[in-house]
Amino acid sequence: MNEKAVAYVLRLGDDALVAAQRMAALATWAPQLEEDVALANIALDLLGQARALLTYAGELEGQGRDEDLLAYRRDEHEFTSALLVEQPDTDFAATMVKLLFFSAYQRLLYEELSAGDDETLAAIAAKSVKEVAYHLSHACAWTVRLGDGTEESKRRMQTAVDELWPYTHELFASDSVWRGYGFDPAGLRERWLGIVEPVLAEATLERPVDDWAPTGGRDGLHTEHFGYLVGEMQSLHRAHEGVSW
Amino acid sequence: MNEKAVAYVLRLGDDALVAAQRMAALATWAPQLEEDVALANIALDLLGQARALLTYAGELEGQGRDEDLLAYRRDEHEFTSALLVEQPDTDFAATMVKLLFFSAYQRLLYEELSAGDDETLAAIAAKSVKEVAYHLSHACAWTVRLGDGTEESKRRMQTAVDELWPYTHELFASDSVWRGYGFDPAGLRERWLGIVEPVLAEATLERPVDDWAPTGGRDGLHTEHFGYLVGEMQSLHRAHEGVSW
Amino acid sequence: MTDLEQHFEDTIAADHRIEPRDWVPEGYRKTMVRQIAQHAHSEIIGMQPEGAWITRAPSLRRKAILLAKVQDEAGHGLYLYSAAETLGADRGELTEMLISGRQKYSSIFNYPTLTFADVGVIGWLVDGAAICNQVPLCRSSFGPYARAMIRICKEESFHQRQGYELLLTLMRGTQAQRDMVQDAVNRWWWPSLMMFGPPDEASPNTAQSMAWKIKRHTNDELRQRFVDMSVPQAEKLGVTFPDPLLKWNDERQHYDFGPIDWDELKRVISGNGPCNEERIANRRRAHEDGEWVREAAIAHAAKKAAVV
Amino acid sequence: MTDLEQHFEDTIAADHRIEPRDWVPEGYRKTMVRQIAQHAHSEIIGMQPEGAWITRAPSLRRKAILLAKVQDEAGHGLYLYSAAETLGADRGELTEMLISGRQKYSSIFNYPTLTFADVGVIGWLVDGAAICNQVPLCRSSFGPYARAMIRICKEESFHQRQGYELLLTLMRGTQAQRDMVQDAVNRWWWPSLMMFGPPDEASPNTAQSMAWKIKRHTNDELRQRFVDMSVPQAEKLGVTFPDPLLKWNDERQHYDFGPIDWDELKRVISGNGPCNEERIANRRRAHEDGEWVREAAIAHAAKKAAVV
Repeated sequence: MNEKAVAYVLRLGDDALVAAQRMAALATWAPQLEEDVALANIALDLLGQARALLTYAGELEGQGRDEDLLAYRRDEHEFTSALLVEQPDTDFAATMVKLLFFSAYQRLLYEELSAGDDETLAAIAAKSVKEVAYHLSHACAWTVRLGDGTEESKRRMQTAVDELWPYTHELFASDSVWRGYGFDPAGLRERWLGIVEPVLAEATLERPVDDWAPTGGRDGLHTEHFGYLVGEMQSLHRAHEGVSW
Repeated sequence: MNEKAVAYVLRLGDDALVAAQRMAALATWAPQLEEDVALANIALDLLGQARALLTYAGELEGQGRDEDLLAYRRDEHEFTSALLVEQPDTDFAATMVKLLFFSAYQRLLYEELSAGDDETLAAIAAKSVKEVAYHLSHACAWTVRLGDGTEESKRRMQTAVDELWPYTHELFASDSVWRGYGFDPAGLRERWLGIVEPVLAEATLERPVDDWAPTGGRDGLHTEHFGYLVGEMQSLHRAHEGVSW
Repeated sequence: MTDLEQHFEDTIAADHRIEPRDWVPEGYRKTMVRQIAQHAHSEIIGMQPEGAWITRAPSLRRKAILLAKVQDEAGHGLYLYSAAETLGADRGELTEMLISGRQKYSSIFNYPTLTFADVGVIGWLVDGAAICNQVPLCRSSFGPYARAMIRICKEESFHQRQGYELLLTLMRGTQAQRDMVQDAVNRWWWPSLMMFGPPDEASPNTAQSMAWKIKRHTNDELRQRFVDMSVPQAEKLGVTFPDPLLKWNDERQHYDFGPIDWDELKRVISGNGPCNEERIANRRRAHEDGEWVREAAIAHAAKKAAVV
Repeated sequence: MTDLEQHFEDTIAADHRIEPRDWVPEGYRKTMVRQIAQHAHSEIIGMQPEGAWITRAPSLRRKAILLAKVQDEAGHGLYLYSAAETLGADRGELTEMLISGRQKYSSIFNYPTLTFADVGVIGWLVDGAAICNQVPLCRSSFGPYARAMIRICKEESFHQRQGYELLLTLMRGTQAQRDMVQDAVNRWWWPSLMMFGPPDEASPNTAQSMAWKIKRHTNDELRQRFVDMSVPQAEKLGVTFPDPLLKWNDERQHYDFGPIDWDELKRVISGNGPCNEERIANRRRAHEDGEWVREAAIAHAAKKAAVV
């Protein structure tokens, strides 16, 4: 078993899973029906990525864990998703800013991985990069629309940008797992800024200063929100031991 | 095993448990510090009642289930609490109206049970009746204060009364379990109205007409809120099989 | 009869479709708008009972299936509101009618989804009943509605098969899972039968609707078809329906079934179902929470238009 | 020096207590109010990290213990605000200072409680550190504060024993439970050491506070006492502290320990701890949600007074 490969792929899978779980929870809550369809679509894409990645991580691990054992039978501290994706959707602004930051990251990382040596991972990444390109363009459009909309929408967007910005640093924090397999996202920060900064500028939003940079997610140390997310996600599965659904 | 006794005591225990779980979730959210202390106190009383009652139900059952197995290892449809106690605390008005309705019911029922033939149950009831008398007087005081306070508080209280009133009918709906053991609360409705109606009147609140009367809780058919409540309550316990805490 | 009226009558008589550009009698327009709007509302409200299980779905595959289904329902709502708009209705006004309780939606969605088996039973019975109702509507005299129904029915059939497949899986599982299915069937059977509406003798508008070819079968005909279709499916699944009077009538070549509690239907329709208030309140809250977003989108579009 | 000043100085010198009716220098009053208010705020904010586990406590006994503890903290907040009020402070204003971020609370509560073991470790280490800090405050020169501290210390000791007992139970449990404890200890050890405040050389107010006898020991003295007390407890428990430099110094008759990351403390105090925003936002929301209740209570009381 290539432990570093497992850890690497799990991070990608957990990111997608947690982002999907958050987005899926918004079903029926979008500000308009078209957006209900769009958000569900994005959640489905992310869920599909999570399933492919977790399945592959389980295969690499070779301990017989499939996507469901990995999603439903790990404890909170075993999930290595970034803190960004578990942040709550306090309003539609938070949802869109999170999607902007995360999909820009995913797009760059998947692009690199689609050209990588690991063929399975490359195939998953190649399929996913198209999906996240759509997520990104959707998030960009809303960011501009809401940043440069009304006074209230601008205020909400700026608040979301300010609150979520600190969590973006972790996406690019290198460590032995990132360096040990695939492509190290540490090198993507500049290109990521190259995507995000112009969107914020067009949206007449201020790009926050780089200051506080909380980490921990990659080592299983999450925020207090995460326990509730995992608890809810796993509640029914855990209530019935070893059955099929 | 006296099945009817088990079912009877479980209902009482589940009522107290679910009410305690709801009330305990409000810790740190009360409108003033004194009320944080009071609500925690009430939640502790209810939790104590639940523990005594569930322990006793487990003993009557004789299958080795203790308070924790009954609280943490049953599925939603096995809980026989009334629908009233699982209703969400949408605001402080809902909390107080729920407490008014429920504690008046508990007070009357515990009073009867404290004079009953089952000595264990009588002892639990005798201890509890003093506690719920305090809960009731607390709820009465707030009901009057908020019903006859500001326009907004009156509106909120009347909304809570209107929304929760239908669920009070179930408390007095007789069936074979209630008739089969202890004291049948069906006979308490008039006395319950004798407590509640004057409080509503003093609070300048309208007593709703008797119309819709949802039931189901006593047979394990709950509202959609209940799954979340049970899922959250059991999440940590279920994540670790057969360990001590 | 004017030329316009004559053209309308001829179109109906020839089984051709009425299109948005065609003149229609005011009664036809009103009936059609109401029917389509109620159908759209039902799709939107119908997202809630199942949507509540998305975050808790017990496998990732089931989560994906459920999410896709709820997404389809949003899509159905969209087509249907669009179809209503071709008759001059305004989507904002229809939404207002929904969240103020002035327009109804299918009262089946006022029942709670208590376990994950409910998701399967809704697919099987509720979508099944919807399909019985809707297949004839693919031949509705109003073109946009008929075309929307063709697409919707195709997707609903898919949902129904998925629901039934979930139930088959659960019935092959543990006793707890089988109990869950039977319990869900017990709760959803009678409400499903009520989905076809009041009995024919208490359904005064049916005649006009059938004359206009916006309805092709009576409520009781459709209900009987649904019962006849469902009983063998239940047998295959290994569940029973909670009706002691349900049995094959060799003479009628149909299943007989017990009397429906029409008082319950009335009670639920008039607002006293288990979840009426919640469903509407959730919808209202989502609408209100989204207000600043919709306003900002309009403001932004106006700015862009001004620049150009 | 005026008579009033002389009386104040004499009271302090004689180790007697200052009471609310006594004249005090403005500096003493201000320092005391700030100290008591920050302590009260810490109790209130401190309800949150543990309070979050009440609904998920894994046994009913632990649920009751935790709920009682959180209740005690609300009670402590109450006494302390009352003590501050005897110095002319207004509780409403103090609350305003807290939720606007102008007054601080113990920065330990800006760390998250990630597992149920955190509940035990908070009891053991955080309450333990609080007790080290607070026992000398039972002899504070300000009477109402000293008396509040006596009661609070008694309850805190009880909480500490309960926390330690929870950890003993977990350490006797499964490997997963033991890992949970060690992980929690790893996360809480350094923040607990920071609870004693900056090192003495960077603590300019200590001298005045000690002269006024509202502080009895320096930060570093108390920190050392806490370390010396905790190491044997950790050994008994079977956990280690995440400090490779921690070891007994026979000469000093104390444990040596590694350097503290004072930058982290500054960062967390200045607002960039993991949970600062959330803690304040939750408090603010609770306060705002309760506004209509407090207003109504006042309005009702006014009506009653008018009638009499």
